[in-house]
Amino acid sequence: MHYSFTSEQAQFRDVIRRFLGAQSPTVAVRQTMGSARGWEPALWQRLNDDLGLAGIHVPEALGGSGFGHQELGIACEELGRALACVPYLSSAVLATQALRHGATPDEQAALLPRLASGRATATLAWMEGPHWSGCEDIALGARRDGDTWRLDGCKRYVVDGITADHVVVVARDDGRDDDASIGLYLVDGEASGLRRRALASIDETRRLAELDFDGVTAQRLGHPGSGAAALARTLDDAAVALAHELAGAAQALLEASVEYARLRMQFGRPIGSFQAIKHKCANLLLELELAKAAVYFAAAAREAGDADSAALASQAKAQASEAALACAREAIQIHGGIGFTWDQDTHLWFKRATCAAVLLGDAAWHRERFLALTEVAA
Amino acid sequence: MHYSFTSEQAQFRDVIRRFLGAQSPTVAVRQTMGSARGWEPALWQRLNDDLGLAGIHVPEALGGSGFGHQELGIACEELGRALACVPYLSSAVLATQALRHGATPDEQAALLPRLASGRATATLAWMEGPHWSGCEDIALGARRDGDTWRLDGCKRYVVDGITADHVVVVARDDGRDDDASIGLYLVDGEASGLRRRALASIDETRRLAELDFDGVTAQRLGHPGSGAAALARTLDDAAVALAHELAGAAQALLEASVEYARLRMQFGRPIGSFQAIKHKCANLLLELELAKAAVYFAAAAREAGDADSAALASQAKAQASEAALACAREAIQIHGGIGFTWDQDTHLWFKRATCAAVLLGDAAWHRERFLALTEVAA
Amino acid sequence: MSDIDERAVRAEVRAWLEAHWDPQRDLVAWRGMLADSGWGVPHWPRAWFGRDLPVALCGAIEAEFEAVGAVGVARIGIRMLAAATLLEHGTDAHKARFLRRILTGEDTWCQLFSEPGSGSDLAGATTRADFDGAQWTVNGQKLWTTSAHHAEWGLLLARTDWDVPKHQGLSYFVIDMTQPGVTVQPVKQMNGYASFNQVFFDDARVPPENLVGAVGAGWQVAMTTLAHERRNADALRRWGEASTRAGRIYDEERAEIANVMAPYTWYPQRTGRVDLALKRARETGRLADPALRQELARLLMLSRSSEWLAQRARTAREAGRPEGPEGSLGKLAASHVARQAAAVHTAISGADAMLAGADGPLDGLIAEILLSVPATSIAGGTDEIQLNIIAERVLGLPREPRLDGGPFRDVPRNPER
Amino acid sequence: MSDIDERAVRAEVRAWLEAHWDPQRDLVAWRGMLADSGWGVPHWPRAWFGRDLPVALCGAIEAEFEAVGAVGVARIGIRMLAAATLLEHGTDAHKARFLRRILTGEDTWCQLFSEPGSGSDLAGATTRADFDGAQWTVNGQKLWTTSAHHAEWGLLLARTDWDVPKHQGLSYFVIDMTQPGVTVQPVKQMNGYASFNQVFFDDARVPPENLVGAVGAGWQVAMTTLAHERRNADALRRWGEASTRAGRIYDEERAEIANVMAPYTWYPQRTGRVDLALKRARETGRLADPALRQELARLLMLSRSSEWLAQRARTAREAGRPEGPEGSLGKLAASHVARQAAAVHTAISGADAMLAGADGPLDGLIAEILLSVPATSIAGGTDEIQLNIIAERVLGLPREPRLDGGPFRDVPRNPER
Repeated sequence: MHYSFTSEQAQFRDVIRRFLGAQSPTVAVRQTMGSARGWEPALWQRLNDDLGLAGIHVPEALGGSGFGHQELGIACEELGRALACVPYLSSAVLATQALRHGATPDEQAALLPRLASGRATATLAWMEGPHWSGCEDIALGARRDGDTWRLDGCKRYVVDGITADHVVVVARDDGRDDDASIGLYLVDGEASGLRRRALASIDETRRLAELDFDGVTAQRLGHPGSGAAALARTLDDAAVALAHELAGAAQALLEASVEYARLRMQFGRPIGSFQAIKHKCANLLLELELAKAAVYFAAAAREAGDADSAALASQAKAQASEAALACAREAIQIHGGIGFTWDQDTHLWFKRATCAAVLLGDAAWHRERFLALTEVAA
Repeated sequence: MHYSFTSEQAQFRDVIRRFLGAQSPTVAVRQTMGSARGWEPALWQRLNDDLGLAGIHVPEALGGSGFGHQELGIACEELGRALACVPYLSSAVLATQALRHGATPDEQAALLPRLASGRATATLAWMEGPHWSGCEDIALGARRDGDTWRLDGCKRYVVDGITADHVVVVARDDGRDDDASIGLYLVDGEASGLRRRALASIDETRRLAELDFDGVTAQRLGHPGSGAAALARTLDDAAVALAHELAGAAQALLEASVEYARLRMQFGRPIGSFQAIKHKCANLLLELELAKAAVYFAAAAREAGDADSAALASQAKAQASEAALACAREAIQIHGGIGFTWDQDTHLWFKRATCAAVLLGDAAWHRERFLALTEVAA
Repeated sequence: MSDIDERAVRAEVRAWLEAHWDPQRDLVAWRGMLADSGWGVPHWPRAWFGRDLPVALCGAIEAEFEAVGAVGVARIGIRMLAAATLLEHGTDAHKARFLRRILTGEDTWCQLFSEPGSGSDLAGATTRADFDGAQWTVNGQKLWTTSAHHAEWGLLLARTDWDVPKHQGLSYFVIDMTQPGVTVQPVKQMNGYASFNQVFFDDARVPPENLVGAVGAGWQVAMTTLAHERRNADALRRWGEASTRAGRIYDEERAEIANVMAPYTWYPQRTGRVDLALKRARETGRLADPALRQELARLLMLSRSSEWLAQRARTAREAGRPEGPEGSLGKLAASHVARQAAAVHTAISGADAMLAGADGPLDGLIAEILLSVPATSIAGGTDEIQLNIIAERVLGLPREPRLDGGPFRDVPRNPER
Repeated sequence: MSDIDERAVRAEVRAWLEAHWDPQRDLVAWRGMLADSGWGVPHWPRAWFGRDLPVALCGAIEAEFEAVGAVGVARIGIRMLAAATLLEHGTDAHKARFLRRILTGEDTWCQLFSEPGSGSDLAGATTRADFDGAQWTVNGQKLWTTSAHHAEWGLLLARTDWDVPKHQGLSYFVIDMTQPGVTVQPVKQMNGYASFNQVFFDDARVPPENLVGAVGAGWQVAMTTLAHERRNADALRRWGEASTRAGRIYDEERAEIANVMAPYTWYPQRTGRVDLALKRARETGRLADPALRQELARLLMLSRSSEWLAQRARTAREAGRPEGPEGSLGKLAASHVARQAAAVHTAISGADAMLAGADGPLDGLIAEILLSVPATSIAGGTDEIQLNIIAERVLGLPREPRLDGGPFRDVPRNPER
């Protein structure tokens, strides 16, 4: 298999990059990240009205543009590059993919068009503790109450959990402990019994929340027993999307560092003429290019439905997160003292890289998973 | 606790260094490593007659000089620096310490004086498979035969196993599988039923052997049930000794690299004036100095009989082996093409570092052991 | 020195303290007595508030102070660097005017060396001082100045000659920080704190008698300050620990320490808080993870080795042997420790590593650690500069060819802001 | 190009092969037919044994050869670099004299660029060629010359002017390797093999007509050779795989390949044999070790990513886009793969990693891997040189200031041996 981009895909990337360059420069990012909501509805709506971003990978019949994982990846990469504050990962990736993998056609038709158009946002609540090892971690319980269901328990690290109009919740049928008891449930963001509390994050450009469920009314999604598989596919999609974001962030960091090293003078010469800096940048480029190869390949594999696409998702997330952390650390180092000041932009990406590295599993976790999957396949 | 060297210790180091510089330059090392025996009896005898090296740490009553672990470490460091081909690790460290920890006073008095004077050599045979996890790996069996014992089984990776006059063998009483059944047994190198086969090693300066025991007559050493503890102490002593050797090898590699980088011209300047080379050397110095701190501290702790000296032994071995590998790899890199030619000396230390890194457990194994011991202590 | 010396000195200071020490005394008054007696800085010259005693005896004298709980002279902040520099390069007038008030804590000092355009390349400073025959006029901008916002005096490195090579065109001044031509602004860091200031000079004035050393000799004078900065780094940490005793003089000292140490708020995290790692790993159950165990072992080994290395350097220093550039090894090791500690704390915390403030692990301390790491390998001289120092001064590798050796006017440099 | 072109060309070559291919033919005779027909190197000019076809079509033509099992022209070793250089810079006389015998395999070539004193700094060569009006006399020493021991001709870079900057004082020659003034000695490597030679010139002779390009233009000519060396690295590996078919002509080709490839004996290990790692880990039971699993996963990810990166470069090349210095990324990645593979193989093998030859794991292959690793980051241009290339040509970072720009005579250099 190969990966490559068509000229249409390259053009799509250019359009997003130009749009975000104009609409979401870091001065705007700083403003939005300091706001109460944490993301900018006007920007979100233009991203969707003008570029159709939230539905880029959603079938046309469901209100989307009908493209695939590679276009989704391009969107994520550019959003990560610009650090745009919008509920893309939460709504367009996590919730949208959870619905596509786990909801019935009717349920999808009822909700996806509004998510694809950006008129509503949603998120996925799956984690409860700080380390995810699989469905066995799910304790939040669902109990039948006539025609509907009620949820009791707590979810944490819910991306954009405060602002989401809808929350897809991963819960367990009362009293059972196998994977077949895992289901997806749809909850209204304003439902009674749902207490949403903001969690302060190092990365102010992406908000997190803790959601407490106290007998919250929920709609059960999809067919019984399908929740665990739907969740697994969703998390792999999200890992690949987040890996794209990280690749975009790393690229932005490296470019800024190279630019700074070209201009900054010390000892009568640009610091970029010193091998210490040159070789640092070259090593970062290598690490980033290797990561990008894995990321693009993973997207192509998901699009093709390849058997090893789960292993590739883990590889992409592991490599992209380490490349982004390395670029972030060294970007500050190359900028020197100015690099750790608030007014210089580098720390914004540093914080994104720091948080995204552990969101959806850290590199060591993904390496172990990659090997377990590869081992079986080999 | 502190570590430091007295002026007597510093002088001792100088004497050995000057001696080996004169008596065991690499041209002599190359000659000896190509010889059938693999080590040089004349050099060995002078090391012992003139410097008392084999018995430096052996009590005077047993024919030694009565010094301790720090002096033993200095000797090992200088031997590693010079890559001298002598059976020091096998006879003066492994076998001597096994006897000191595991033999009765009478047994020690019978054998140690000859080992301490270098008139006889011995070795320790404990490993059977390539990965050591502890006494549970010992399968070689000892069975009582009247007043004596008979051994059946196979030992591998026996250092200087072909030439040793005596072999201290770690064996298990027939039919039992607890640590109390582990004992040390003394076997004559020429005993009937003992088949010794040389194993080709990457490091031609230290010979390895496989020993096959077919009903070999052996003398049981020490008190029943004390073998496992004696072996553990011996292996920790040996790990610290080998760590010293590796620190010495790393020091030799770094010094040679710096010297070469100072002289070698490319692009009209010494390559040592390029930051790529300067920073590489500086980073190696840091890694080596950190490792040396651990190594010296470990020796001082063993001398003092500190409770954490087993954890320190693992730390010393882990850090010294990684520092030596890094110095070896980068020494070749700094020397460029000439660095991987046979006629240039760097590969001799590279091969020593490669083999010593896995002898007595690799760095990952020692890290895990260090943490397990530290965890209990904390 | 022999044990007899130490015993005699200990007896003498003990007697003096018995006669004079009183925790109810006013802090400045007490320190004035200390300065005048020579027991506050016994290794200084007799002529200037000291007793000409060897540095190696200071520990014993400090121990006697601690035994009775006696407060010492003011030592934290930049003041001791100012004092050491003036002792070596200042005139008698300088010493008479400044030293006593340094020791009593009445004056606070700051160091004005770094600039936005010259960080690693300190000698490339472009803040200018021009002499009109009567006084010096200073214009320019300094950066990374700790404590400038409450300093009475600044140690200023400024360019006085643009037509000679850069190290030869600098002069060293004591500048009044309270004058109108000096503006101090805090610099907010990525972790939200402001440990440093930037200082703007707009026609600020320096009288001719405030020149330290000769015109053009500023670089040599600054070297003295920097050497003491490196030497004092350890001690500063110790001096910054306030006594917990009760009493008016202790309250005053605690207030002083709190004031001076405030900008260093993120400094405690600089080592990555290795001490917490094993405990956190056990408490979170992550100690069972074998991959994490490898990284944790690496961290603990690295951290211990660094301490032993530092200990060895300290022993050498205490034995009176020259310290040399081995300090760079320790600084570099600290960067590695901090980075590895951040990695380990992240792995222990999992998704909790994203959380800051009260929501974060240990009430936000882990987030602080993660955000403070990048500064470790920059502040006080970047890792790259340390590597150069080690390569050239420890290993003896050749210097890089210089491109900035000519008249400073012609040296390519950053545009003024 | 369109599919119709490819179909037509495929039909044409198929027809020609049908008419001429016969595995019982003599190898040289068959290759002579190939050269004369233009089907052996169809992308070469019509005037010189080619058919002026685009490179992109060569794959299709090769496929037709493979389909009937037809042997191609001689391609392995240095010969194709010689041919490419002569095609671009040689005179018609050079082409007429050398090209056909290159294709038939009658002549073997070697490359004489590197010297003991100039490895990374190729343009710092000090082997000299002096012209006496009638012929050139060559003195000096070359190193890292593969196949010099059985080469008829050498591509020689020698200094002809010592009074101009170093890149301008070099000239490029074809030298007869079989003359008395040329001595070839093998260089034994740390792994015991001798893949390279050193070549000594003692008043060796080169006739004036063997100069390639102008006097003083040797560096530009050498650049052509080196560009093709990088480009051919991939292909060389493919060409080095002998056919397994039976028949006289295949035997002859196998013998040729065995002869030329012998010096590359350690090359198969250069990638660290990642393919063996997972299998070995499983068979030894070491796959259960979680710390090892992390390292193994790193290795597999690194290796796969490198392949995908190389694939992308290859796709670009096949699409006719310029290759650029991205090859340096691949070379650098290969060093990382090799190093990580050595670490993983060591961890898998444990104490067995010490053993070599028949006693060692996989009959000594693991030992081979461990000993071959250091060469990966040196041979063909050190990692440091690759990092410079990437920094300057991909990222656009500024060059370092040059100290060797003046007349070569005055440039500091290594003492002659």
